Formats: sequence, C-alpha cells, structure tokens
Amino acid sequence: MIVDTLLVRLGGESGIDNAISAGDVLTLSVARSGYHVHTFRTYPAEIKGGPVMFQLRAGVQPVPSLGDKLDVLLAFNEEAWQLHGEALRPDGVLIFDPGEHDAPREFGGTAYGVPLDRLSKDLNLRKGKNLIALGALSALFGFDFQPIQATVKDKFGRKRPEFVESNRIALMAGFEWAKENIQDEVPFRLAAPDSTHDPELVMSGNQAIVAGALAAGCRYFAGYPITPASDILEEMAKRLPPIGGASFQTEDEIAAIASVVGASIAGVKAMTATSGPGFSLMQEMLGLATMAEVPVVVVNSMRAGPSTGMPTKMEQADLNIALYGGHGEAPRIVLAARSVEDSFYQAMHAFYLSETFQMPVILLTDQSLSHRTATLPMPDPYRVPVVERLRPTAEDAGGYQRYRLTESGVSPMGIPGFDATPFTATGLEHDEYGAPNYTPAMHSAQLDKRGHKFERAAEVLCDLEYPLGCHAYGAPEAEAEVGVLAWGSTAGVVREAVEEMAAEGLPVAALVPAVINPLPAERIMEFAGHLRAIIVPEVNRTGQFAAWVKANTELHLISLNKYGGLPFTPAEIRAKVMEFLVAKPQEPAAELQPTEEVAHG
Amino acid sequence: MIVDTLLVRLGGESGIDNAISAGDVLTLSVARSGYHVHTFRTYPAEIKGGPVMFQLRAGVQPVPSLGDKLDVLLAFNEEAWQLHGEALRPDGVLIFDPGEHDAPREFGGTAYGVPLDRLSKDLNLRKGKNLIALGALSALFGFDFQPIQATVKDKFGRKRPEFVESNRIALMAGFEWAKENIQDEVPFRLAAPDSTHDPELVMSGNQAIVAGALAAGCRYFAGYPITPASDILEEMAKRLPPIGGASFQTEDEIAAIASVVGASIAGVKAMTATSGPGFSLMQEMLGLATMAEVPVVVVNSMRAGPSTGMPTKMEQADLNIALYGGHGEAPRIVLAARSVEDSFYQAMHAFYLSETFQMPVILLTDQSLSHRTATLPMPDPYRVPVVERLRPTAEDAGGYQRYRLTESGVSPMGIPGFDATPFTATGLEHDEYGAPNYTPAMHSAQLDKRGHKFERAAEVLCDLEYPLGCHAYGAPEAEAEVGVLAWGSTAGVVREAVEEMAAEGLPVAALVPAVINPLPAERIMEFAGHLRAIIVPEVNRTGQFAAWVKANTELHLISLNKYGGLPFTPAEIRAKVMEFLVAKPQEPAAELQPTEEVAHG
Amino acid sequence: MAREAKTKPKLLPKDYKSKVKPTWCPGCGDFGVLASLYQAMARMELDPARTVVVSGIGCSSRLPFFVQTYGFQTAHGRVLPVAIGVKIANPALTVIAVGGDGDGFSIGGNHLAHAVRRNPDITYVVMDNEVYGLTKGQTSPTSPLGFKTKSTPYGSSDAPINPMAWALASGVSFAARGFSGDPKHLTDLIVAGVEHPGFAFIQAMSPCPTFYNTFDLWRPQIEALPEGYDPGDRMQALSQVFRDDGIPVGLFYRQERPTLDSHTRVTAHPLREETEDFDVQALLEMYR
Amino acid sequence: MAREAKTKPKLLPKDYKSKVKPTWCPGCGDFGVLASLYQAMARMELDPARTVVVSGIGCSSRLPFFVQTYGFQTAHGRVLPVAIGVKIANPALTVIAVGGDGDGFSIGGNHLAHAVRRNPDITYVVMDNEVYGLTKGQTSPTSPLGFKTKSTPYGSSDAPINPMAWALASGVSFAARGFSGDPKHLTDLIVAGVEHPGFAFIQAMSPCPTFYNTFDLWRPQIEALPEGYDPGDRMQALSQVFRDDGIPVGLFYRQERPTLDSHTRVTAHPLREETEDFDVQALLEMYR
Ligand SMILES: Cc1ncc(C[n+]2csc(CCOP(=O)(O)OP(=O)(O)O)c2C)c(N)n1
Ligand SMILES: Cc1ncc(C[n+]2csc(CCOP(=O)(O)OP(=O)(O)O)c2C)c(N)n1
Ligand code: SF4
Ligand code: SF4
Ligand SMILES: [Mg+2]
Ligand SMILES: [Mg+2]
Repeated sequence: MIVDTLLVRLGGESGIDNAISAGDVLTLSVARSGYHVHTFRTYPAEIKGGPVMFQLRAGVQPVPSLGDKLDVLLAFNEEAWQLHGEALRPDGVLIFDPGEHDAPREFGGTAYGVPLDRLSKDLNLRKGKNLIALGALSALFGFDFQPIQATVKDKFGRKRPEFVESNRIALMAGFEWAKENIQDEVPFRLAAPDSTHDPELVMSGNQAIVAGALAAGCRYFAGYPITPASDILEEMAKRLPPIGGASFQTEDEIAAIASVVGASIAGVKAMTATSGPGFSLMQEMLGLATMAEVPVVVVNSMRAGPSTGMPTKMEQADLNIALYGGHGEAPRIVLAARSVEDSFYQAMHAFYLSETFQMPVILLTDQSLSHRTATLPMPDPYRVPVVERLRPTAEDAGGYQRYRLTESGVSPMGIPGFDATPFTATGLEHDEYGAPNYTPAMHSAQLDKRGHKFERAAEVLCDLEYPLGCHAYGAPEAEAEVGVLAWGSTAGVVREAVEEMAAEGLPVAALVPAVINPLPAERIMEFAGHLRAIIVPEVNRTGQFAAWVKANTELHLISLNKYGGLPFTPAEIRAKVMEFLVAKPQEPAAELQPTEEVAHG
Repeated sequence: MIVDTLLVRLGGESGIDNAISAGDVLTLSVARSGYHVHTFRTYPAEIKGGPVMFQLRAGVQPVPSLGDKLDVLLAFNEEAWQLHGEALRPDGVLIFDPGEHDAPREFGGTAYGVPLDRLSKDLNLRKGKNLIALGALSALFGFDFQPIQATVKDKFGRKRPEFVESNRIALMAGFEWAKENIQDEVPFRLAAPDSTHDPELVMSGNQAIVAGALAAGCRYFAGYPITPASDILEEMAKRLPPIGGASFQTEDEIAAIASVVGASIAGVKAMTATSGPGFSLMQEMLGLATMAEVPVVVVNSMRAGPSTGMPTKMEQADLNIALYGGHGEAPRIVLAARSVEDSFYQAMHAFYLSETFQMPVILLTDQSLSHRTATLPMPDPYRVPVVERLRPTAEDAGGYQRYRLTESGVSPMGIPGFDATPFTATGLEHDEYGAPNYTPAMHSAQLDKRGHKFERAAEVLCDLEYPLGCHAYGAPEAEAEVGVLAWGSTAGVVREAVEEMAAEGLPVAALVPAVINPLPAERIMEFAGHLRAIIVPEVNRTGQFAAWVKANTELHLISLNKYGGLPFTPAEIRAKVMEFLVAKPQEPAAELQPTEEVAHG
Repeated sequence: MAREAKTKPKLLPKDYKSKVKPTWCPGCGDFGVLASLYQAMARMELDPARTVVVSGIGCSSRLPFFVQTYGFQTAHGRVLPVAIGVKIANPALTVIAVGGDGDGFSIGGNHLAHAVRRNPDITYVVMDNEVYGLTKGQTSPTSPLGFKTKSTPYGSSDAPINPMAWALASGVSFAARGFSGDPKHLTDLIVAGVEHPGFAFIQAMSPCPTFYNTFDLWRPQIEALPEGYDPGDRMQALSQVFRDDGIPVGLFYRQERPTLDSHTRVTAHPLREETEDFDVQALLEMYR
Repeated sequence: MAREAKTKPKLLPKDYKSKVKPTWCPGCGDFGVLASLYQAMARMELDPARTVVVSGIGCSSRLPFFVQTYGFQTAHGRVLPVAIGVKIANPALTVIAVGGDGDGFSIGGNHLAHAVRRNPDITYVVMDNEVYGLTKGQTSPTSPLGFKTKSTPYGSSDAPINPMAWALASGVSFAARGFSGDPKHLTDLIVAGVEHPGFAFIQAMSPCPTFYNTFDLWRPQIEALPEGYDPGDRMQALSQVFRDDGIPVGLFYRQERPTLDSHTRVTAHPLREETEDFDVQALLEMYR
C-alpha cells in the first residue's frame, strides 16, 4: 500500500542504543529527500539509562502533528516493545532484535527480526546498532540511501571523520542484511515526495526561536542551563558573537533576567530563555521590568511540573504564572508558539511588542515543541516589522521626563551613550522624571500609564494577520457546529484532526490564537458565534487556558485535559469532537456537557 | 457635642516630629481608658525626612474601620496641613504650631495654635514636641492623663528611665499651656467609655499573626526583613526562643522558605513572612512544598506594587500571585485576614489547613492591617482546632509509601527521628514510595492526589463558622437588594458602611470570606441570591478578587477599585452602594452598570 | 550527629543501600562518593531513621534516593538552607548535604557562604566534576578558563571559582578535599566531617566521564598535603588552595567554634519534643 | 571607562548633583560616600550621558537618584548582574555599582562572587554600615557577633562575613577599603577603581548614626595599610583583611587580567552600533 504519511518510532535504552541520534539522522535525510517531517521525542531525566524514544512522522504533504498509531516500531530491546507496542497499529510493522527477545506472540502485524546487536558485534562497532537499524529500515521501506550518508557526514564529518566511515559500514551492513534476509514487501510504503520544489528547512522549535530573535535584532542573550531551554542558550552562544552580539551563561536565572534588563537599559534588544523552575525565580525581576518600563523578552519552555517535575516531558501548565506570576499589578504580554515555523514568527513578534510597549513579553513554548524538528518553508522575516523603542527627541532634552504621562502610555526612553537625557530608572513608584513618588495621585497615574500601554496593545493585536494572528482551521466558521479552541503546541494536533474531519464534511472548525495576553476576545467571540460546543484541549489538569478565556469572554467552554507528560494525538481530539457531533443539534450545549471533562493521559 | 467616635490624625515630618510614637502612646492610653481604638499610619519610605501620619480612631463602641473625615488634625508643620487639611471635616478642629505657619485662612472650623516648638525649646527637650502635643490634646479633649504617663513608662521605663521623666515634663507643659491659653469648649468630646468591662487587648495585625501562629504550635520561623512584614520576624525572634522554638534571619527570602520547608520535613510547624518582592522570590520553593507535600505557612503582607513599589503603602494586589504564582499545577490554600482579631484566628487556621492537607497555605494581610493597632476582645484559641499531620502507623513500617494514593489525597508523613519510615522526598514527579517516576499514569495519579486534597479542602471549608468562615454584615440577606463582597482588610470599612446603612433601613448586606482559595463559591452564590447588584471593592487596579469570584461563580460583579496606596473609607463604599440603591429596582443590574467602574484614590 | 546505642545489630555498608538503582552513567565518579558514604555511615553506625541526606538538583543530587535513610532532594541550589532548617528543627539528627558544583557554587553559592559563617553542624559533600552533568555538559563555575562546551562554544571566559578558598574566606570550620578515585580516603574525610561539630565542607573531586572525563587528567595531580601540614592554620590552608600545581587532598582546615544550633536554640532537643508549656493566654495578656 | 573630549567645559563636583535631595538621615555616612563620588566623577570628567550608576535596594542604594548621570535602582541584591548587562551591552559606558552590606553580601552575595571571577570593568562601592538601615535596624551579614537588634533580640549568632576576604578568595582584580569619614581618601580609591580595567571592589565603611552609630567606634581604628605594603600580593592582602585589630584602609590588592567584556564581546563597541550586517536568510539556509 502506498501511503501519504508514515509514522516510525525508535525505542531503546538511553546511552546504549542511540535511538535519538539515529532518529535525528533519519529525520534530516528524509527531509532532504523532499518529504515533510515532524518529530517527537522523550528522554529519561537520567543521562544514561532509562528508556528513550524518538518518533518521526514523514509525509508527502505537511505533517502538522505527531500523528496517532505507529506504522512502524523499531524496538531496540524488549522494554521498548513493552512500552510502545500498544501504540503500534495492529497491522503495523515491528522491527526487533531477536537477540533481545522473541517476536511477540500477541502481535498480529508484520514483525521482522533484525539481529542488530550481533551485526554490530560482528563488525566490531561499539555504537553501530542505530545505523544498522537505519540501514535495515531503508532497505525495507525504500528510503533513499544517499541522504542518510550525507547527513552523517554533515553531522560528524568535521569533528570525527573516523565516525563517518564506521557509520557508513554499519548502514550498509543493515541495508544488505535486510535485502538478503527479508523478501516480503512491507505493508506500506511512503509515496514519492513532491520533487517540484526545493526541500524545506529542518529546524527545531528552539532553533526557530533563536533565528526569529536574531532576525528581530536581538543582540544580547543571557541564560542558565535548564531542560528544555538549554539549547536556546547554546544556540545563542554559538550564533551571537559572530554577528557582534553577546551571549552569557550566568550563575542563575535571576542573574540572567537581571543582566537582560541591564542590557536593555543600555539600548540593546535582549532576551533570556528558561523553563518552569527558572521562570519562577524570574518573577521579581520581571516586575522590575514592568515598573521601570524596560523591554525584555523571556522564553519559557514548559515542562511537566510543578517543582522540578518531569524535566523531559511536556505540559501546558505555566500559563497561570506567565499571566499572573508577579506581585502587584504588573501586566505582561504573553505569546504562545504553535509550531516550529510559528516559533520563528512569534520570537520576532515578541521583540516587536516588547520594544513598542516597553514591557516584558513572555513567549511560551514547551518541551514537545522546543525539541520537535520539523520541515518548514523558508520564513519571511519581512512579515513582522522590526521596530526600535521610542527615543527622546531634541524637545525632550531640557527637563526630560522618562515617564511622561502620555495618552498611549508609551514615553520616550533615553539610552546612555546615545541620548543626552540622563534619568534614573527604578522599581519604586516614581514621578514623570523617574524620582520616587508615593502620592496617591502619582501611583494611580503611573499604574494607569502602565496599564494603558497594555490595553492599547490589545487594540494593536486585534487585527493581526497571518502569520501572527489567530490561526483558523477546518470548516468555514459560519458552517461549523463544534469548535476547538486551542493554544500553543497543541495547535498541530488540533489542525490535523479538524482539517481531516472537515474534509470528511463534518462541521468542525478550530481557532488557535498566538497572543494569549491580551487575549483576542473579540475574535474568539466571533468564532464562538453560534457554535453548539467549544472544546478546549490542553495538556494540564485544571484547564488554565479555558479559565483565562472564560474570564475574558464569559463563554461556556468544554475542557479536554490530558496530563501525563505527553501531547495529545489527533485521535483524542477527534473522539472528543465526535461526542458533540453525534448529539442532536437541537439539544442545548449545556445539557450535552454539564460538567467539564477530563481525559487522563 | 458628645460623640461616639473621635478621629484624630497627627501629621509631621519623619524623624523630627515623632508623630508615630506620639500616636502609639496615645492609642495605648486611650485603649487603657476603656475605649475601642483603630489606627492607621503611613510612613515615607525614607528613614528620616518625608511626611508621616498617624491616625487614631477611638470609640465607645467597636471601631471596625479607619473612618472618614477627620475630627481633629494635629499638624506639626505646614506641609501636614497641606497634605491633610482636605481630610479634615469643615467643622473640625485643627491644632497647629504658630511657629511653623499661620492659621490657614481657608479653614472654617476651630483652629488652635499651640507653640509646640517653642515650648519644647523652652524646656530644652530635643524630642519633646510630640508629648507636648499629647498634653495639649488631653487638656482640650479631656483625655485621661494617667494612662498616657503610664504608657510612656511602660514603653520606655526599662530602657531609658531619663526619657520617662522628660516626657512627663513635656506632657505636663502641653497640658498646662492648653489649660491656660485655650478656654473654649472643643466642638466635640468623646462620650465616657463603657466602664463595665476590662479594657480589651491592643495589638497590631502582625502581632496577632504571631500570637495565632504560636497558639497553633508554630515553633520555627525564618524570615528576611522587609516592610511591612519585618515585625513578624522581630516578634518571632523575641517570642520563640523562650518557649523552646527557633527563629532565624536568613540571607534572603529563598533561604527563609527553604529552611521552613526543611524544618517542616523534620516535623515542626514552621512559617515565614514576607511582602511582594520576597514573595515573588519564594515561588519556586512553594512549588517544591506542594510537590513534596510539605506543610508550610507563608504570610504575605501586601504593599503597593509592582516591583519595589511603595513599601510603606497598602494595596490588595498580590492575590493573583498567591493563587497562580508558581509554575506547573501547584495548588495552594489562600487565606486573607480581615482584622487584627481575625489575623489571630487565620494564623491558627493556616496551620490547621496546612497540617491537615500537607500543603502550603498562604495568609495574606497588607500594610494597613499589619501596622494597624486595634482593640480586640481576648481571642479564644480553642475555637480553632490544633492538629498534627497524619503519621505512619505500625502497618506502614514495612514498605512505607509516603505518597500512597489514598482516596482523600492525604497520606501519612514519616518524620526523621520519630518514625522508623525512611523515605526520600523530592520535587521530581514520583511514585508512591517517593522514587522518581515519569510514567504518564503516575504523573496523572499524583497530580490528582495533590489536586484532590485541595478539592477536599473546599468541602471542609464549606461549613466554617465564625470566626473562620465568611463574615456577614448589614441587612438580613433575604431582604437585601445590593450586596458588597469584599476581602482582606477592606472588611472593616465595608462592615462599618454596611452596618450603618442597614441601621438606617437601607437594604444592603455584605459578605467577606476569609478563605480565598478554595473559594466558598456556594456561600457566595447563596449570598448573591436575588441581589440586584454586587459591588466588589478592592485596593488594586484590575479587580483581582472580582475576577477570581467570576471565574468560580460566573456572577456578574461590579468592581470598585481604588489604587493610590491608601485603604477605602466607609464613605466611598456608601457612595457606591447608593448609586445602586437610588436606581429603580425594576431595571436589570446589567443596565445599571454596564461596565466596570474605577475610582481613583 | 546522632549515634545509636550499641545494642542494635551492626549495620553494614550495604544496609545503607536503598532499593532505587543509581541512574548514573557507567564510570561516573559519583559512584565512588556514594560508596564512601555507605562506608562512612556504616563505620559511624548512623541510624537510618535519624539521618537525613539532603540535596539539590543535578546528577550528583540524585544521591539521596540511593541511600536507605531519610532523604530530601530539594530545588536546584537550595540544599543548604533546607538542611539548616532540618538541623535547627532537630539537632539530634545527622544531616548530610550533597550536591554538585553547579548546584553548590553557581546558583547555590550564596547559601554556602552564609551556611559557612553560621556553622551549623552539617556535613556538605560537593561532587565537583567541573561541569554540568545533568543538563548535558555546560560550563560550571569550576570549569577551567577557556573550557569549550555547548554553552561556551568559543571557550569559557570566566575564571573558575576556588571553592576551598571561598569556604575558608567565609570562615568555614572544617574544609577538606578528597577524590572519588580514592574512596578509602574520602570515607575517612566524611567520617571526620560528620564527627566535626560544625559545618564540614568536603570537596569531592568526582569526574564526569560523559561530559568531561578528568580521571586521567586529575589522577596524577592528586597528592596528599605536605608533611607536617597544620590544619589549624588558615593562612597555610589558603596558600595550599591557591597552589596552581597539583591537586592536594586531605584535611585543609579544622577549627572548633560554636555551632548555629547551639546559638539559635535554647535546648538541643527536637523542637517537636520541646516541653515548655506555652500558654498563649499569658502572651496575649501582655497586650492588654 | 569613557572620558570626554577635553573641549567641553570642565564639570565641577556640583554639576554631578541631581535635583533630587538626598533622603538620608542627618549625619548618615552615605553623604561622605556621595561627596567622594561627586569629586571622583569631576576629577575624571565623566560624561553624565555615558555614565550609569546602578544600585539595589537600601538607604545606600538610593544614591543613583542623587547623581546627575544615568542611573538604575534595581531590585534588592541584583545590582551586579544588572550592571554587567549594561556593561556588556555597551563597553564604552562607565558603570558604577553601589549599594549596602545587606544588598551586596546578604541577598546579593552570590552575584558578587560571580562578578568578581568574571572581572567586568565595573566599579562596585559598598556602603558598609554593618546594619540594615532602610528596614530599620536589623542585623546584617557584617554585623558583629552578638549584635542585638530587633531581629536578633538575644544577640546575633552568625559570625560576620569578611567582604574583602570574600572578594579576594573569589579572585577579585582590585580590592580597596575606605571610610566615609575620610572622603578625600575615598575619592582617590574611587578614581583608582574606575580607572582600573576590571572589577574594582571598594568597601566604604559608612556608619549609620540612626541604627548603629559606629563613627566613634571606627574612627580610632581606621589606619593606613602598613608601609611598604605590596598590593600585588594576594596572600599579604588576605593576612591584612583577616587582622582582628584595627581597620586598615587603602588599596589591598590590584592585578590586571582580561575583563569580561574583552572575552564576551568581539568588539568594544556598543552592541547597538555593531555594524556586522546580519543576514537571517543566510542563517536559515544552514538548516536546509
Ligand atoms: C532553577 C533551576 N535552574 C536550572 C535547573 C537545571 N539544572 C538541573 S541540574 C543543573 C546543573 C547540574 O550541575 P551540577 O550541580 O554540577 O551537578 P552534576 O549534574 O554535574 O552532578 C541545572 C542547571 C533546575 N533544575 N532548576
Ligand atoms: C527581595 C527583597 N527583600 C527584602 C527587601 C527589604 N529591604 C530593603 S533594603 C534592605 C536591606 C538594606 O540593608 P543594606 O543593603 O545594608 O542597606 P542600608 O539601608 O544599610 O544602606 C532590605 C532587607 C526588599 N526590598 N526586597
Ligand atoms: S553525566 Fe556525568 S555526572 Fe552525570 S551521571 Fe553521567 S558521568 Fe555522572
Ligand atoms: S537609617 Fe542609617 S543608613 Fe539609612 S539614611 Fe539613616 S543613617 Fe543612613
Ligand atoms: Mg557538576
Ligand atoms: Mg547596611
């Protein structure tokens, strides 16, 4: 059977089977062959030992989500079969190592035993199993051989040339063994790629954020390592110095955000990136940025919490702290990236908003998106304006008022070394010059100033267009009966489920805003229109986004929560939507779904 | 005229006029004379210099609020008149120093010039002005002389005996000068106190919290100085060692909450206290306490924010961070103290809940309540059960599961040195034994466990009675047409305004819960009943409590916001209520008040 | 430090092993430190129910799970203030804090300096691998200048911290350095540290073969402190820690001075057991 | 450190005075430090538009408001990481950090140690009054043992921190101590600190007459470093800072070593001015 998408999962033991690096090589080479790809991976929190899995979904058309049941499972050991067997479709393909375990009896699909360990030992390759497996996969599914080899060379060629050769040998060994020993035709094969255009880019969500930030003019980064945000620090450390910027690993997250605030005071677009525990630590300094009106961008890549939680698993549970995390009334703009491509645009967007409104902007992503690699069309950086903060003019020179009470709430910001307008910024309440002032009138006025900026941001954000604004999928909204309202990385699964259902003629539409605060409430109300039910899927227990939308719209929403550290699958979204589609349209929504529903995951 | 309450304000320059210490002495002595008292004070954030004010309201009956217009203003200097003249009732009494300025022409009430500075210089007293002023006040208003002298002796007798004598001289000098030079009868005089019962206690809100915590069994405190919470640290440092407890000034707030978590793991009831900036810093460790299920109590005394804000001013703007401040899903119980007396009970309550549910409890107070001194009847500590956390039994000894998935969500907690049940607590997600576990099923189950405890707390809290539960004031709820729903220290003004209106026959009732999370939503719905309008006054800009109630009840609420760093006055509450009472009852509430209202303060 | 009555059956090092299998990479230096800890615990016959091992976050901070005593893995960098809370709450407990160089000297550096000056009776073993293990190989505060990692691809520009000098300058009352490749010696140091009444800081050089394999680099440099070395002389200790040749190991400094709990607390009982009957009414009467 | 072209009219100390009137108590030691700073600024002819004075929170941290340059009062304890951000972003600026002993050695202690090892070209003046002024007189990390305050009514049990030793142990490249009662000497130290290419730590002993009046206690103890003292010798510096008689003042230590910005940055231009044309498309192409 020729299929449009193929979903392959590699499961093994961390530090032994190198399933992740095999997956990375496979991903890049499949993408270079012209397919669209979308990956998902989970690591243990241990460095070595513990189960890892890497999953690649390749398609002829764009693949917005991680997919549902696996087409192919490559199990390096028995535990991998036990962990992932259930995820394999009944008629799927299992590739296992007969040296590790027997073909599982209960499995009714096609099972191929490939003696990975033995072949690797025969070749005297200590870490060859993964490339042998790739070779076998290629032989079976007719993947092009060339790009795999080229990818290995690209990835390791400079640093470890001997590695390239041993990998080539391993690849060939797996390939040839499979050609010789497995004659059956595999049950499904991916259709040929669309060869009419160049291969797309292949990036991770975190790489896209870095590229977007650099495109927006970010030239200062400071951070402290933390999973799953560390690679933003690492990428910045690599990219910034050559283009004249600076990157800096600090002693902790407080120092990171503090130095970012300092760099911004000195006139540079600056950013930090962290995850939950570090984000909690940054709350005080974020309040200072709001109070002193300093533009800063903070990326928070969410992982399962609370506390240290599950550092290598995903969750969408840091929305509340992003919205409300600081003491006092300290508005912040909150964005959530929806895909790898969107990560690029939202990073640019974050700088646009932060410079325009002179306040902190928080960009949320999560473990699944940060570490997702996916194909994307070359982004167009001109789609997002690159702006600079408002600066003092000659008029301001005498008696410069840094915190002048303007109508928009935004006032010109002098930069040391560039503007002859010295002033002292402070976290204390202050008058228009910046001097401490505790009178009721001034406190109210400055609170209003900071609030108005934010409220004005809501207006600006109202008519955002693609790629920055709300994304809509599925049936035309006027015809839809059931809606799905999602945020962040859940966008992909929702898109896939809803588009598929709409293609089947089902009246389902979806809306996914990127700007979470200020929420595009009007657009959401418009979407809600005459929908019978609005489902809000999110990977958390209490429905943080649903509560936020309710607080802003008073809509009745149906929460679909999953909280096991893994993303939704399209099938889960579809199942929930179907509950409401099968119900008679006459019944009012409230009766269909009197209480909020929770699906454990 | 004989009056039931008298409102006196002392305004001067910090470090020069000693208005605050004069106020403290006056308060204590008036209370000892058998009156009820209620104070309010604002300091500058500077140590010396800057305007301070101290306000005492004394009454024959309990005085729940700081009152409205001043009956008496004692202005130590001209600035004090400028700052506070407007607050003085037109027919009020102004006492000023003619050496500082002339009697203000625009003032139509009674003005007495008392040469405070000259008298003090004549007596060669460097810091005597304040006691001279008290002497004059006593002469004019017929305050009892004896308690003032006794109070001075109590306060300073041991440390500075020479001070007692010089103060006595100053007091007498002011008294005699006024007797000699001012013959007029003052326009109002306080009625004689009710002498049938003993004088009540006189405590500050922070002192009441400390007493309540000690009564609940708190034996460990750690904190870092911060206004307006420092005196909790100071009081604990004084009180704990003599009763066998320990108190500890740490290097910062993170260390404070960390050591409290450590002390609690070792089996001791432990607490810390801070204000906004410190509370922001504690968010990560609070998440650990939720995750590892460690009982801790954190007092957050709110001051005007964001950032360093206005450390000596009040605001009710830390509700959001108290509810939502940590990353991930980390439920916490949130209480808000409503009065000095309630501070005692809620501190006990906090320990009751924290030990019962093995989770952090946040007790909110604010600058105005922390530093308010007021009379209160002797609290009854037996009204709040003193409990200990659930402990392992003999059955648990083999294969002890610290995080057993019980129905209630609460599982027995072993204490090192007391229980032979070693286990390792962690901020990682864990299995029932406490070992790290990242499976979806275990993460969901443990999130549910932690969530269920909290949800069960909601049930327990539903039928709380006085003093812990909701306080209700004013007209019988069945008869009320307009309701006021308040929280925290705003309780006092609301009570006063609503009781007065109800006494006038107006159909107004108020409800003030102490437990903010989980919110007693049913009780609030019951209160809402058939009310035409529900007004939610709070000292912040965005209506944090109103939003929280809406999220929990979907009620339509009318926000009354004031945000200048000062509390509401009863008149402001009354004015807002009247807007809705004068409207015809036929009109629907939504038309009366289509948008939220904001009153600047 | 709590010792058990000698009537109980003697515990062996393996009795301190918990059921949780160490998750460290094969060859990780931390195995040596863990083995030393088991040995030291057995030698001192620590009562598992009266011993608390506290840690932060990092590979090294996983250690408490592997020890069959009470344990608490806290948040990154917060091991010491938590340990101090435990100790003040119950001075009868043996409190051992452990962690890594990132946990202890980067995010947690200030708590170290302040713990040191307060001198709580806690033993703090830092497994120093000069790298961030758990987050996969970034530069740590003890990494050498010019160190190339993913977070410093052009080489680290920060002079490394000298943790021993730091502790000595902050007034530490016990400072020692060991090597995970010599668990016997490390065992001795841990025993001495636990028995020292006050804060004992032990820098355990513990290589990370996965991200910075220093076994071969360090082993030839490890050497005992010079003969006749006097651990009572702080200036001498400082001159040893500032040496730029070799990695001297041993007890650098020891001094007895009052401990935090001897100050903070009126008695040395667990706070839970404090007998003082507290009469809240009497306290409240003071406010009349 | 940025110097102005000599063509502009010479600025006098009073020209660095802002319109905001100091809010300190009469007699506060910080007045002396402020006066020294005005003097030092004038002597170096610092350009107010190219100078940034950064602080934390405390009485002493109010200082930036009183200086007519750019200023930033940050959060309690965070003065140094903010100052470092400013400096890296624009190495052409003169960055002066100021604060108190609580701000710098208690909540902010770790940032000091890490700033020191990175050696940014910043001058950090700590006004040490051995007490928390702004919060009304609690014990600070430099308060003497046994110090009785509202937060330590039975006397402080924590051995004080020795900030100079701390800085030296962390590898500071310039360490000096002055006294606010001798503003002339302090001026010289500030000038030397600002001119030093690297991190200059200056402990300015600055009494708080309101909560801990040490003028009379300290004045007789203040003395110059011994004759022939060599500020190039770290061990000698340490032996001076550990002295328990007298309060030696002067330049304890100076060493030139690469600064943070010389490492972190490819050029010494303000980042805003960086000319490298960045082509995001070229970067993106690398991901094909
Ligand atoms: C607040 C916070 N920031 C960052 C992290 C991520 N993190 C976990 S361990 C670690 C450093 C580990 O290094 P080290 O302490 O040296 O331990 P090792 O793994 O080398 O033993 C970091 C940065 C975290 N968990 N929490
Ligand atoms: C996070 C935080 N914690 C506590 C405070 C309260 N606070 C303000 S200043 C200060 C200490 C001041 O002492 P120091 O730094 O020595 O300055 P001084 O007033 O003595 O000059 C404290 C604890 C705060 N503003 N922020
Ligand atoms: S990464 Fe390094 S420190 Fe961590 S377990 Fe592996 S070898 Fe040990
Ligand atoms: S309290 Fe002390 S430090 Fe603060 S201004 Fe007054 S004298 Fe100076
Ligand atoms: Mg390490
Ligand atoms: Mg100080």
